[in-house]
Amino acid sequence: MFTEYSVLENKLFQIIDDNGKVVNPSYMPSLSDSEVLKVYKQMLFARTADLQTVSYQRQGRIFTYPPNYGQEAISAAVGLRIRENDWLVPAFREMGAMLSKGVTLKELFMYFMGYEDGSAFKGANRVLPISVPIASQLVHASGIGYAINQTKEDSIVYAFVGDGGTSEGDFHEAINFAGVWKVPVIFIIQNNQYGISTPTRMQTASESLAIKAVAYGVKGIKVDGNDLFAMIKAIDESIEVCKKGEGPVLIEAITYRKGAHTTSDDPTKYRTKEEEMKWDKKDPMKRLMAYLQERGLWSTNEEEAILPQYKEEVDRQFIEAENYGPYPNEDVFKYMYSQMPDDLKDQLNEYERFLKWKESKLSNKK
Amino acid sequence: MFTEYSVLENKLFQIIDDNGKVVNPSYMPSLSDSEVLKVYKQMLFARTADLQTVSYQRQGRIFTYPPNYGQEAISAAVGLRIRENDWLVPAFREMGAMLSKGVTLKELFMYFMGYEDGSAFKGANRVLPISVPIASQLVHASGIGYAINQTKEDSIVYAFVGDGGTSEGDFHEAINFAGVWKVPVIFIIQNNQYGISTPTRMQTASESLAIKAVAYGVKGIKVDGNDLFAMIKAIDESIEVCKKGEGPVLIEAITYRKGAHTTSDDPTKYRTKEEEMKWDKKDPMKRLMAYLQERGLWSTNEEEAILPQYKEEVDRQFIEAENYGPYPNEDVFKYMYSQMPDDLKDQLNEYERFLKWKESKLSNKK
Amino acid sequence: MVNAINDALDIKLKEDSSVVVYGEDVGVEGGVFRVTEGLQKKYGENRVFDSPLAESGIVGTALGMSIAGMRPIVEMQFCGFIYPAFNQIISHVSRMHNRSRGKYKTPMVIRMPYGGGINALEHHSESMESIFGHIPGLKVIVPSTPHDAKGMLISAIEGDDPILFMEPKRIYRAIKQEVSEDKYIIPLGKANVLSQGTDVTVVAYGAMVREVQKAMVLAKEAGISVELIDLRSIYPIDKETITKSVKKTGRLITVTEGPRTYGVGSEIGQIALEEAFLHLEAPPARVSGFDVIVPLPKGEHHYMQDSYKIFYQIEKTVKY
Amino acid sequence: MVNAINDALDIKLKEDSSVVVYGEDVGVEGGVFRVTEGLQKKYGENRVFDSPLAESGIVGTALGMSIAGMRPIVEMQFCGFIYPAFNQIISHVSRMHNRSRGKYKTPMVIRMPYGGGINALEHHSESMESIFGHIPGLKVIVPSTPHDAKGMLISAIEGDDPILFMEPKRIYRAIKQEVSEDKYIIPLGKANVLSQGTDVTVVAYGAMVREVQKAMVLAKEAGISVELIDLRSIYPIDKETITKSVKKTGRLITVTEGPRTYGVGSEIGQIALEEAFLHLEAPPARVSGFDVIVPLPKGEHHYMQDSYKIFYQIEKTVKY
Ligand SMILES: Cc1ncc(C[n+]2csc(CCOP(=O)(O)OP(=O)(O)O)c2C)c(N)n1
Ligand SMILES: Cc1ncc(C[n+]2csc(CCOP(=O)(O)OP(=O)(O)O)c2C)c(N)n1
Ligand SMILES: [Mg+2]
Ligand SMILES: [Mg+2]
Repeated sequence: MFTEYSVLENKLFQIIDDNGKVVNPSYMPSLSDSEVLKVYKQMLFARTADLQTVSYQRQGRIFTYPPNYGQEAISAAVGLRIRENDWLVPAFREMGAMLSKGVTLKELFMYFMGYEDGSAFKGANRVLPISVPIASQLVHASGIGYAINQTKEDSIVYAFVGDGGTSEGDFHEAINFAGVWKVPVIFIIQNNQYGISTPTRMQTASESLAIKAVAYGVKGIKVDGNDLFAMIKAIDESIEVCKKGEGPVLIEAITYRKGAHTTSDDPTKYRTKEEEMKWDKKDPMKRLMAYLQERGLWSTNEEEAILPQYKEEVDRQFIEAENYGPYPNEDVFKYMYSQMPDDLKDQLNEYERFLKWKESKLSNKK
Repeated sequence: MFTEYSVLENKLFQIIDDNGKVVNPSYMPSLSDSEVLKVYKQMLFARTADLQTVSYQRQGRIFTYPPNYGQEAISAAVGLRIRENDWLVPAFREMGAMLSKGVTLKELFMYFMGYEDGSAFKGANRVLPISVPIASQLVHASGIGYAINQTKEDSIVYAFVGDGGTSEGDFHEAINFAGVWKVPVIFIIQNNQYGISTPTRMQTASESLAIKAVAYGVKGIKVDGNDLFAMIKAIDESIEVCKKGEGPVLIEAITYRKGAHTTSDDPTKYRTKEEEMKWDKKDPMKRLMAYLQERGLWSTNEEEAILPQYKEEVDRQFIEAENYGPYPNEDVFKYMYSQMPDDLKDQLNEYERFLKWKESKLSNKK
Repeated sequence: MVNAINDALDIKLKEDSSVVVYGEDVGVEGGVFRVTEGLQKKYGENRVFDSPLAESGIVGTALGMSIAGMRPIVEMQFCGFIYPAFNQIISHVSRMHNRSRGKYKTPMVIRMPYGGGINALEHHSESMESIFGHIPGLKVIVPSTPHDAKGMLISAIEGDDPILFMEPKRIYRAIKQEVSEDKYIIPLGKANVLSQGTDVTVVAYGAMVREVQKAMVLAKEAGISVELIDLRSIYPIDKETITKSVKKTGRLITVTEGPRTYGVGSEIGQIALEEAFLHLEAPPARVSGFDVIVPLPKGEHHYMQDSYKIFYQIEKTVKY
Repeated sequence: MVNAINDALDIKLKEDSSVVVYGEDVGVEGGVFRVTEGLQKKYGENRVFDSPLAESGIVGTALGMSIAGMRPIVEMQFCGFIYPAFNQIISHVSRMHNRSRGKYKTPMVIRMPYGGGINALEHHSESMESIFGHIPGLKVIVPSTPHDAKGMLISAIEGDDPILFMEPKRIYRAIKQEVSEDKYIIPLGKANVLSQGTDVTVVAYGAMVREVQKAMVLAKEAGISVELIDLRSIYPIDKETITKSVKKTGRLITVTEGPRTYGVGSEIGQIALEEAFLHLEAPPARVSGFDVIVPLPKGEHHYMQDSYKIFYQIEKTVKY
């Protein structure tokens, strides 16, 4: 795959076309029908949650949220392959992958509602919290990779970044370190065509983002990120590279952010209806649905039957998050260090004295 | 040249061989014999100054100094082509290029002795001061390039960095911006095989440093940096690219730091005699000397005759620098802002009161 | 305040062809807070433009432009994202003038929204101005009203020094104020005495000024007369105005959003000490953030300074 | 001090296989100050190694390693070169523990030589510790003797928090002191009262401690009794020790190398104010660098704190 789809030739690795037809059968990963269906359902669940979150936000029940809408195949492919012992280093638009790793929707909701507790990921192993400063998380992935090599564990790191993130110095340093150290990290660029309002062509003059792999002497591939099968295959081959100790791989997954950047963004300012329609045809779920329907594995009826359950489950977790309760005073201080320094104890005490005073003040007023 | 010596094929662009024989005549830049001789003499002067500076340092007459020994052809080629209106953005190992731009040896000596006044470059236009934080200066070059495009001036920026510097995030950001903006900047990597003790292969797993050009969609070339003619030709073609508005060029100049990293470094800790001998054969001045001798343009006798003058001139400027005199109190404060804030005036006054007190204290003691 | 800043940029873009405005999403989109809205249309893509997503690149190229004679104004999308550019700022922006012994003037403005109180995610609510105030060679400016924002920004653009212009995003649209359409200038480095008072001097800036004003209502009820100083400039500090006031009131409180230790409050307190020790009737006090990371929105109220926290300290200081 | 630090690294590398040491030129070369000399030979290239020249990469990968259970110790070649890593430090190193609500412990030590007085070029002489002290989530430590350096570094490596370990390079080899070959620990966060005195408390750390000791000779001649406190920890600050001393002497001077405004001195002064106001007989004073860029060697003597500058202030404070 890496040779045939050399980044130097800027070829796009694809397995199904926009109509869900298998056009590149020799690369089709071997998946049972039920596996494919399972992944489809995960994508459906993620999309349901995603759309619903946007509507919660419109209702003012959640703060900012970065929609995943249209990018589900990338997270789903990672979600399928990532194991308990593997690491996930997300940016902030990888809901599906995080759910597969054991993060709950409730936790994600809590995070976007403004509880740090939503980043504790109590039931999930080896997932880092969402990383806001663009591209900075990639360097952590390289460090985790070093630790894996050191302990000779069977483990792989999946690290995410956006197209905009490839402009940051940390993108360069992370992959360069990973290349020198030959660490088992799969770097995945979700090239959704924009960094907020800035189109990818204004980020870089390079032919593709995948070709940047050459600058680090690592393998790279440009994949149709809306093609679940191509994504899975690209990951499978990347895993092989990592396992052979040949070091990291850079995957550029071509996709499109169908929604807004975040819920406070208005994409009509910087992109056209035509463009959106063009990409709508490449929607990863539509394509997968066509594939499934063709094989009689799934139908609109079945989908309509299952959706209410999904919606309910999303709602249930959302409401749990909403009812999480107040934010204790001491939580502001408690996690700053492994043990609270005296000065922070003093600040907490002083704060509590203030709260008492305020309470008495306010009750006197009444 | 850029096609024939494609960075993807990792070919080295060379015009003369180690014995000064022209092996690639079709690329030979058109230079008159006297021009070549003039450049040789500049290199000789630079080398004389360089070696003498090391010995001043041994005598304790100057602080740290990063020798240029063995890398003279690169600076000389730039020095030949750079015009009054062009910008020079140095790292710290480009003495020859700085001298060509009108910086004086005396100023450089002053700088390394510890006077900021040595960075004022009174008689030189458009040279930035030495930049110590590795690779950070490259970003300034891209910005200057933007200003050139904006004013449509006929000007080119020459920006330097070392092999080690290519690992820094700023290397990435600088060339990436330059590529997007299509600015007239020639980025020159002096790949002298080491960043202090760290060999280039530990900086990156990429095939070459020149190939990193691909990551930014800009032209690149790997040049024998100890081959004056190849360097000149590479620069000439790069100038053409810039003038056509096709944007920046990345030149990797392969060379060897024959001296220590700085005068406080001991290279025997990290490199072998054999390696040093191997590179000694590729010394840029030996090769050029052979070329000149072959043509009867220069001889050892002539060289011996001229060297004492050069040494004397170096000495003269060194002694002038040594006698530059005391560092006025107010110079500590004067240049911090375009106008001195009140608080700095107070600090200066307080300092002068202290000095008076100290003086009287010390004279009382006597 | 958003309009006032836009206005200042507009005036300088029109007046001076060496001015350019760039940063992440400032062009087509007009910035995530719409501060640069409409400017690209008016002045074209060479003067107002989107840059690649790389702060070190943005700030470093701006320095290069300024060396080459331009007056760049760059935006950091949020103050929390200025740190990739930190090396450029501390190693070059603040130093090039001194390093070159004045040969290169480096006029440039780094604008950025800062501060909390907008229910934002991590890295969107910090106030780390004291870090920048500690860097020799920088000027650090914070407006507290639309009027000030416009006049101070024009000053900043016209000055020959590199300037960090920190915009309290919490009050981007919160304060309604008529702002003159004409060009006017507010000199940098001068504090502004907003209300005269006799019992205690309160120093604040940015969004905290409004919180102090609210606290002053409570103080007034309690019969306490507050002198409010809008610091306006984090560096250089207008010692004279502070000292004069503290000598009069004998008491000082500094209200800031950032973490307490090594924050702005300790510097202002120290100035009062050095300049007015014998006039002090109570220890200069700080109302500030805790030494913690600003909590996410559900916990942010614990962290923020509001009128009650400020009044609590006013009472304590006056009763000392 | 160089040997003491090497010794601490040696002990921990031997004891704990999760410890690795890396950075620019720390392997084969043993670091530009030879602090890590011999360690690569002893522990191999997987445990002690040279990294690419990229500080953000170095610090960020160290954080990754610590998340994955290791205890990395990285070197910044000079404190002046830590800034490319600033975003990693302020956005992640100091935050990962809090962000993950304690799920990820992030034990890691960032070592670096800092401070002036060695006739070095630009960026090799700075003391910007207050910037790091202002970042919530970090601990910032400075030893002043070989003995302290060893015990504090071992503590730092064994602790579960990320730590900036700043080594005063001016006294790397200047202080001769017998250091025990055994492993011992000095708890972090406790200041050290080096000399008891009655007239004035002087707080210093790192290379400044020695300068104060020299000034104390002059003070003694003048009949002034100085209590000297080695702060040791820039954050957290040992308020108790400082307060106790200031209550006794009634006077305080802080001696630091960094720029004055928003420096360590103002925080220590503020602490004295808040905790011991009624005991103060003179305003807490600062002997510090000016608010300028450290001059190159020919001008550095103007900037540096020496025994005379310190004694000058001692006299002024005591006579106040
Ligand atoms: C260092 C940094 N700078 C700026 C921002 C503000 N910001 C948040 S998302 C974003 C665009 C990211 O684009 P991309 O990497 O393509 O990811 P996408 O949002 O498209 O998934 C920006 C500029 C940030 N979070 N971090
Ligand atoms: C940001 C930064 N980190 C570290 C250093 C310390 N340092 C000075 S020179 C050098 C090696 C530079 O290597 P290279 O880029 O190859 O240039 P060369 O010295 O070989 O010319 C290092 C690490 C520095 N000056 N700046
Ligand atoms: Mg994107
Ligand atoms: Mg080198």
